[in-house]
Amino acid sequence: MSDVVEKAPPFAFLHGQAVIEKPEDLYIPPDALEIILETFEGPLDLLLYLIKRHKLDILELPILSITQQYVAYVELMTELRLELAGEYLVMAALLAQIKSRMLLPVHEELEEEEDPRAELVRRLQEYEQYKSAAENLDQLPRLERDILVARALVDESEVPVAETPEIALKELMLALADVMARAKTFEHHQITTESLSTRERMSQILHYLSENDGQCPFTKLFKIEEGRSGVVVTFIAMLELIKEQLINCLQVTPSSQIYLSLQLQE
Amino acid sequence: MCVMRRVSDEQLIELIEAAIFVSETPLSKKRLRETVLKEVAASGMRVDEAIRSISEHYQTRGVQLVEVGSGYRFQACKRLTPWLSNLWQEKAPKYSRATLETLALIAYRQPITRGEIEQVRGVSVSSNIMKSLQEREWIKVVGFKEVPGKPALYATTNQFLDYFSLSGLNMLPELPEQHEVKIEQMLSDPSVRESSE
Amino acid sequence: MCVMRRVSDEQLIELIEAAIFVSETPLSKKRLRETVLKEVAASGMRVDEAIRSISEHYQTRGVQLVEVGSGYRFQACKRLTPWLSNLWQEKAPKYSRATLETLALIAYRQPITRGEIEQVRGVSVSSNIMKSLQEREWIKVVGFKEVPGKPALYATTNQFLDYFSLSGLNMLPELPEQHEVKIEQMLSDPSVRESSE
Repeated sequence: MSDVVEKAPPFAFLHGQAVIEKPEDLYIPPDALEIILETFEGPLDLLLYLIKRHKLDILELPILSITQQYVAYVELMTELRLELAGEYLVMAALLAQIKSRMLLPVHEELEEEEDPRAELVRRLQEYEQYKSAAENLDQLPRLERDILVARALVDESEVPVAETPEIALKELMLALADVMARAKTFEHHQITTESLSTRERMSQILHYLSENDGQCPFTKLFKIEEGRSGVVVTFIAMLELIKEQLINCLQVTPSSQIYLSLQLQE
Repeated sequence: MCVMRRVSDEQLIELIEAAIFVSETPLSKKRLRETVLKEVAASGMRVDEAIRSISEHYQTRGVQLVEVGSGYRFQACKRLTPWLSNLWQEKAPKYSRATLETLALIAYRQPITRGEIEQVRGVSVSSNIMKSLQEREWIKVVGFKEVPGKPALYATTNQFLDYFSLSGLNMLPELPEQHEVKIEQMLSDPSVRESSE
Repeated sequence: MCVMRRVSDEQLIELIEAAIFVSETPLSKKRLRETVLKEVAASGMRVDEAIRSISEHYQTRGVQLVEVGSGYRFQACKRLTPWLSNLWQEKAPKYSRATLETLALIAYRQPITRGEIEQVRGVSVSSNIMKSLQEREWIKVVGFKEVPGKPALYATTNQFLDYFSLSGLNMLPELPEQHEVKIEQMLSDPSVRESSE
């Protein structure tokens, strides 16, 4: 094939020099934070985000710059030790491959060949379609949240007691055996000292927030003296807290200060 | 053989109204006939007419008759929900994007295999999501695809429609349109290509 | 301080009617004031008047407003009960696998939180399952765990033992040892998340 591929093999980006500036101790690029907080639903989601952020149309798919940014974010996610699905790396390889094909001079005889981006563009469009379908679904009025069912009762004294299902003790044992058989697949969740310190940090953040009227600027929670690993632990603790809906993350405008606040209790 | 009872229109309305109110799940006309109206002489037309009359009566009340996937139920008028929700302390569950996207794909593309869902989303779908959706009874296996491995085909259920207050799948919001422009045309336009850096 | 909303008599009637219909337990005037009418300007006399008007309206319908010990509720007219009871005479459903697994975990690992059950099962446990086991009086809340969120701790009841003819929990069939070790391991995993209910 071409020597372009040899010069820039796809994974060189991941272990080679950084494409964007890596976060220096306390510094995490604001929009990197923003997008990581959004937690991507996969490589297509991340690509869509990058395209939208540059106010581009999917059909324009600027493969060179998008590839660079994609790889940079994948690297950042690795750096922050966010669980990275293998699909992200497959996509990085695919992008590099498309890029190398784009760089080839267009030969006369290749005229008939499809644009190397076509398949990816098609997938992006399809994913975007269902992504917004999911958003629409979330907007539909639904039980528990928007709709309350109206019920009336019957006078208990006159209604035969509803039959209740019968079960045997043996069934209970079998059910437990089923759970345990399935539980085997979860065995890779190992106890690590790291997750312990993350949970400890989570408590510290909650404590700090409650002592400070329930909110504070994002940067306040990092301690310079803890260095890089301290920053990572704090950051992951924040992500966990947001995921568990214990705190909120607010940013009024794209480049303004980010605030964290305690989730208001009912 | 049981003797069918004749009832007046008013009695029929009373009975159907009460039945819908006391039923634990939405009540279909079929179930209505098989249970409450088992011994009542009432044509399908009279039942329809009674339901229409009930629906009309509640137009001006605090609760309304609606038809959802598995039948009829009464529910509070939507505009009252903000006040009424004070009766509950728990917050309604939120669903993750992964769950919603999986559910959307099953709703719009059913019957669909897990592999096909993963193909569109570009990531693997966790077993937890599929299991939770099945335990909520929003989706179920409706068959197996005739390809190697015979993967299960999933579809949505009536309970899914009930939860989202839809009377049928055709009431789902329309799927957003894909760009009409021919991808090939756009892409083969040399001006779109970037210059190498 | 919140601003009290003024509502018309019709709106008040709508709101109170819907509140009584959607409430899971009979609704007292006190609870009505503290929840649904929290931000509504309405004197006790107006509330009484609204309730009287609702009660009157339903005199001729299939359901009626009744006052019981703990408040107001709607119930089907007594004379309709013989027909309506047909709704409950269908065959008893079977418990789902999810319900059995949840019950088994509570029986063997009590006291246990819902989050811990979810941790071992690897999937979320629906509120319905917990509710149906509680309604059957097989499980009950025995306390709250001293961790963030203070999740409820569940245990089995005497009714549970009675049903299975067990004289005590120690009469439950013994668990294979490796299973016991594994459950312990999973529960001591610090990444156990207590889901808020």
